[in-house]
Amino acid sequence: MVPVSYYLLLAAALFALGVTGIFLNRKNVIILLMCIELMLLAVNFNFIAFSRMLEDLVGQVFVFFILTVAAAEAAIGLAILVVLFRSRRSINVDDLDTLKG
Amino acid sequence: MENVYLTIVLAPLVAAIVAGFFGRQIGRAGAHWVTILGVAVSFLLSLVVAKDVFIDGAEVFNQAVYVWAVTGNLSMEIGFLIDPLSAVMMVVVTFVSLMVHIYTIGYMHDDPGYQRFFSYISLFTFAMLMLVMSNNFLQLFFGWEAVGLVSYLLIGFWYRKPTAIFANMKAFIVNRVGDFGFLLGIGALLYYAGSLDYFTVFAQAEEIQATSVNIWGDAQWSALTLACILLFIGAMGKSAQVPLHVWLPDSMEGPTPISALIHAATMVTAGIFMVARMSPLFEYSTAALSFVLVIGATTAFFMGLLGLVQNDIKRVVAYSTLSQLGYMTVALGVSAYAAGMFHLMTHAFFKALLFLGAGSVIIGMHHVQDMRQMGGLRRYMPVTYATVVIGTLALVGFPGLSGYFSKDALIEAVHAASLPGSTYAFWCVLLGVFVTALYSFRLLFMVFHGKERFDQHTRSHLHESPWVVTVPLILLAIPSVAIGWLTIQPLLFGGAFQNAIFVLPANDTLAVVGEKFTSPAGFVAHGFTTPALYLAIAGAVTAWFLYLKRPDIPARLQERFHRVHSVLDNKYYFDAFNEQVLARASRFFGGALWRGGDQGIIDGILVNGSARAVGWLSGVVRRVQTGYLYHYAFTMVIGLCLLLAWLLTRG
Amino acid sequence: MIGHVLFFALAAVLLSAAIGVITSRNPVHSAMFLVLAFFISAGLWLLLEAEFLAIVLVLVYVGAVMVLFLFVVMMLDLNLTRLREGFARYAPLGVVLSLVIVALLANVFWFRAQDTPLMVTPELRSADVSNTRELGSVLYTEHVYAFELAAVILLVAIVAAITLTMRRRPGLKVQDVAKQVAVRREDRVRVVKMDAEKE
Amino acid sequence: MEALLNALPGWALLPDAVQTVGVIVAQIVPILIVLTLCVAYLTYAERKVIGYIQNRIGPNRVGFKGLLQPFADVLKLMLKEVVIPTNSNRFLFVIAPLLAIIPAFATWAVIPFNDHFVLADINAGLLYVLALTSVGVYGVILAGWASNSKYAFLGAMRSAAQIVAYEIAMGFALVGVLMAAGSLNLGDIVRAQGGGTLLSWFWLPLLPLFVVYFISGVAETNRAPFDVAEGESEIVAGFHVEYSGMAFAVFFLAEYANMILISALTALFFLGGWLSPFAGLPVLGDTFLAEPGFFWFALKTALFLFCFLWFRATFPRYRYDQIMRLGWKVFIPVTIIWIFVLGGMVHLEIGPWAR
Repeated sequence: MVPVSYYLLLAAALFALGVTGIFLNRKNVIILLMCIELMLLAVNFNFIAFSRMLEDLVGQVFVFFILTVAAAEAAIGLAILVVLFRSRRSINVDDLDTLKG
Repeated sequence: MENVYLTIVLAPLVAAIVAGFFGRQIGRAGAHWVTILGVAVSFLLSLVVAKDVFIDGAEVFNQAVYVWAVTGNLSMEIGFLIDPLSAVMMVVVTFVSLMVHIYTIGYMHDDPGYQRFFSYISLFTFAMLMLVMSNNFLQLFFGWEAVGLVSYLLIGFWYRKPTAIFANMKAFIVNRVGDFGFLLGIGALLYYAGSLDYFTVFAQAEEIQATSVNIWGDAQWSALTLACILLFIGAMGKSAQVPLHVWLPDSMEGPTPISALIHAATMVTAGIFMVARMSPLFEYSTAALSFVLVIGATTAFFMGLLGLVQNDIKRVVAYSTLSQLGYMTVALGVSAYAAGMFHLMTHAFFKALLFLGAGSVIIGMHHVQDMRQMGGLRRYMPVTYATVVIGTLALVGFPGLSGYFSKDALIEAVHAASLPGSTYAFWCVLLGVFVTALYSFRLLFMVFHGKERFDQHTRSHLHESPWVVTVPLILLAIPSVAIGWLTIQPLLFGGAFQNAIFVLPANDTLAVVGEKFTSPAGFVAHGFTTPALYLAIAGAVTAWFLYLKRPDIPARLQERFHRVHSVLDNKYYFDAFNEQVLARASRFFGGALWRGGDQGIIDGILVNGSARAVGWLSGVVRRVQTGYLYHYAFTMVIGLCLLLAWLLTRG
Repeated sequence: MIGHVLFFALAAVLLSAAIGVITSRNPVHSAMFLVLAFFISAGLWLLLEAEFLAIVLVLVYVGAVMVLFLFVVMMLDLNLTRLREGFARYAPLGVVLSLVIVALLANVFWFRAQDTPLMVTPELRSADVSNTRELGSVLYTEHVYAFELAAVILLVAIVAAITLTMRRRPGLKVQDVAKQVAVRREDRVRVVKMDAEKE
Repeated sequence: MEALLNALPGWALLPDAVQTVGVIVAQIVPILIVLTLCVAYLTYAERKVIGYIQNRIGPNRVGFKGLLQPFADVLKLMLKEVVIPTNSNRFLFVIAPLLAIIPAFATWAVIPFNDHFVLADINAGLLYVLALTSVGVYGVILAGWASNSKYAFLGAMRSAAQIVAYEIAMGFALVGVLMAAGSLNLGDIVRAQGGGTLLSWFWLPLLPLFVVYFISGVAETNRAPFDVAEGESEIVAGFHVEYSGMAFAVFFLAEYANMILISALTALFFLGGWLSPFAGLPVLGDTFLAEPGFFWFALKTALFLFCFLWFRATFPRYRYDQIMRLGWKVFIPVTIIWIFVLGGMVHLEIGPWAR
């Protein structure tokens, strides 16, 4: 077994990779979503590690809810993506600047 | 009895709603039947109530029937106070209203707004009944404003006529001035007494009198005097006392039945009724009574003078009304509330009679109102002529007719008074008798006697009015003759008003009059010993001389005294003053506020300025919003980093 | 010892997989790397004795969410070259930010944490403690409303996703089972009696 | 097994960690071998059974009654060339079959063969089973996509959608089992069914779930009559149309391993696993037949395997939209309703688990 800190550092690195991924793949919405999943995974690592350290199950309960909500988020995000692709024939973020109003 | 009272009030309201909202469905006949039925029910039940109060001597009914809202200690209620005072008013109001309803069938026969008119006058009856039957200031104010509203609607009944619109605006605005005072008065009483209920406030009259307020400077005012004067300002507006009288002559733009009902018999007397109702308050404030007295006397005499130079038949009657309202106010000023109420009642009958008679003449003349185009009408309209003669005699105070009793008792009471200003008032009312007789007979002679000054075409159409017009005239003539004889003793000296009107023994001028009173006949006999009767006769003779014997004299008098005439013709320049000074000042003030305040500050700086500021700011901020998702994401991540850095390096 | 070896091996694979996710040319590869990352994470969570969540992670993410991702990636006709344009343009910024994050967190979790419970290795639990049972007993008692709420969120997500992507194409032959069952012989077959022809 | 290892010379000298791994490997290997043999002979059985159902003999040339036929097939497939299509994604193309077979084999880790023999006796066994079956879909998707072929891709999509759809129904059915047993451990689930006659097994109180589970299992393995993913008349052979030789053999292996797995799981969940059907019966209650054991488990698994073959021989293929309709609109509602019924029964303590 390893100390909790190891897990926390691993999670930090994972989170940082997710952030970098957002910068790298800024045009591809699908990979952006995947990077968000990576960051959420890192967050979950922290919750579980602290839950283990403090012997408090609430952290794991929280992870459970994060998983639930993230699954819902992914489903809706992908649905939006599909609708978007149907109307624009593209998921390139550069083509999606109507938010500018 | 509560249900009876409710029925009295609600029957006209229901009729008004039916006639107003379903007028198209029920048709013209339906509209007048339903409203007449409603008012007739009210009238009959009012008679029942009057019998109950006066003959059976029922207890005073003072009870809330519905609590509208309660805030803190303040309870806002609908309630009825039925005592002799309100009973008299109820009978008068419903009777005159009923007569006017019937009369209207003939007068408004061809008018397209027939149903609307009936709806309005029924609504007016409801409002007036609410006013007189109220047992608290809130409901009083409601009735007060409601009759004002209906008055406004009816003056402008012919809304295509610019003068009518002008007149109703004028009436509305002048009344608002009075109502402002009235509202302040109610507010003051609420502030000092903590209640809106009449009797609760009355019970504290002496305490309020003892409270003093500082309005400006070092002058200390009694709170009660202040409240009473404010209330009386309301009465001045509603009862057209100088200087708030200017709307009443113009209100003659409305249909004649309205002039009779609202602007002669009932609504304008609301102020008189209100002051009588507030007698327990006014009694404690000599200053307020003096104020009332002087205002009333001024109105009584000077407004009568104006009647002398008017040529419009309705305006003559209107100025006569003003003058008579002044008489009533004078009576209030000398604490002869009962005399004021008595004169109110008799005046309601004979003035309604005169107005309806004038209306009958106008119908006959095909809506010509200028007396200079009339003359000798008695041959064509005998019934109208007879009833107008009765009305005129009653008005000038011919012994034995109703007006005689009320006016004479009133003058006697003024004579007995010792308030500041009572001497002035006495001379005003005394000379007013002469003036009254002069203009009344002038009207009579110019319209019904002398040469026929109308053209051939008019003559061919000239005939007596239909029965719906003449019957109310006859029915009004009866009380004009007899009501004074019948009721003077109980009302003035028999103490019928005993529990409704409160008079301090020191102020009780009527008691002085009553010492000499034995019977109505005796009162008539007594009249021959007073100057009033002879002044009236002198007025009548002068009128005969000037307008029948030597019709050329008035014109020459007018030339000789053209200054005086122009002062009178311009109604003492009240209107000119109002328009040139008050209205212009208001317009200037409003214009200044509009340009400087509204356009400059609010629109220019606050509204457009803030919009410009937002526009400029958003122009700057818009550059941030690129629409590219990743820019937002980047911003979020960078923000997260900064937040994290701050959080972790802080401690 | 074994714990350390396992942890570092898994962590190395996890970070490699994460790098794979963010740098792959093909989104399908990214998705597969992400699947791998999830698997490894599940393993690491097992090391943390969070069995339930580890298995649920595989079940939900690998079994459902990533399949969804793969579906979408595969079915959309993507222009990959355009999506890759300017790949490295913001990379320096991203790397710097990541390094800042890592540095900040390392400062807290490592250099400042030397004598805190963070550096203590947790004790192993006894084998008969069921993580699933414990979690359940907390989830259905203390957090039952949040649990219900999560269920509602999922339901809403289902409805939303279906409404968004559903389209009715015209001319689609849809089977109506109720109608098929309700059909009667008379609707389909007409028995005609004909007399035999005589010569 | 451990005793066998201990007999090896020098075993005790190895480090503890290596010993532990060694014990585990020593248990995995026989299971895998037996399983592979089973798969091989399942193909033989399939051909024989269908042959007999279709009134013919089936394989009978290689060996006694054709018993060596599977080995001949394996040999043939191993010697065939593995063709990798151009423009295919080479790496994914190769690992796809592995992704298909790994879950099929890995699931066996938690399957108890009898009361005491199970490779990994973990508490969350049921969840583990669910997780691994849900991973099986990757092989199919990746194979279809990596082949760079329209038919393969279409087949993969069909198959994946079907697997995902039926997985939900299976999951719900397993929730019912979990509620009835009160445990996620597969051994405990079987033990929860014991103690009575065969009427106390879960097949009776969970009858709808039993039916749904098994049919979903058939659909999950893409077997007839749910085999539209490889419907020859429409999309040739589905997702593995581009695979040949050993790569194809692995897919084949995975499919049959999955069949065996589903049969075994159905036997565990609903037919009492290793429990004897004669236990508690008055007549045979005291003979060896009433004893629980691996024998019964194998027999029940074989029963369900026979059903697989039987279905294939007798049912026509479903149309695709009907398959989806059955999964989403029939099975899932049925399971949800039965879970509610079950909740009521558990709450009111009706049924065999009430004790």
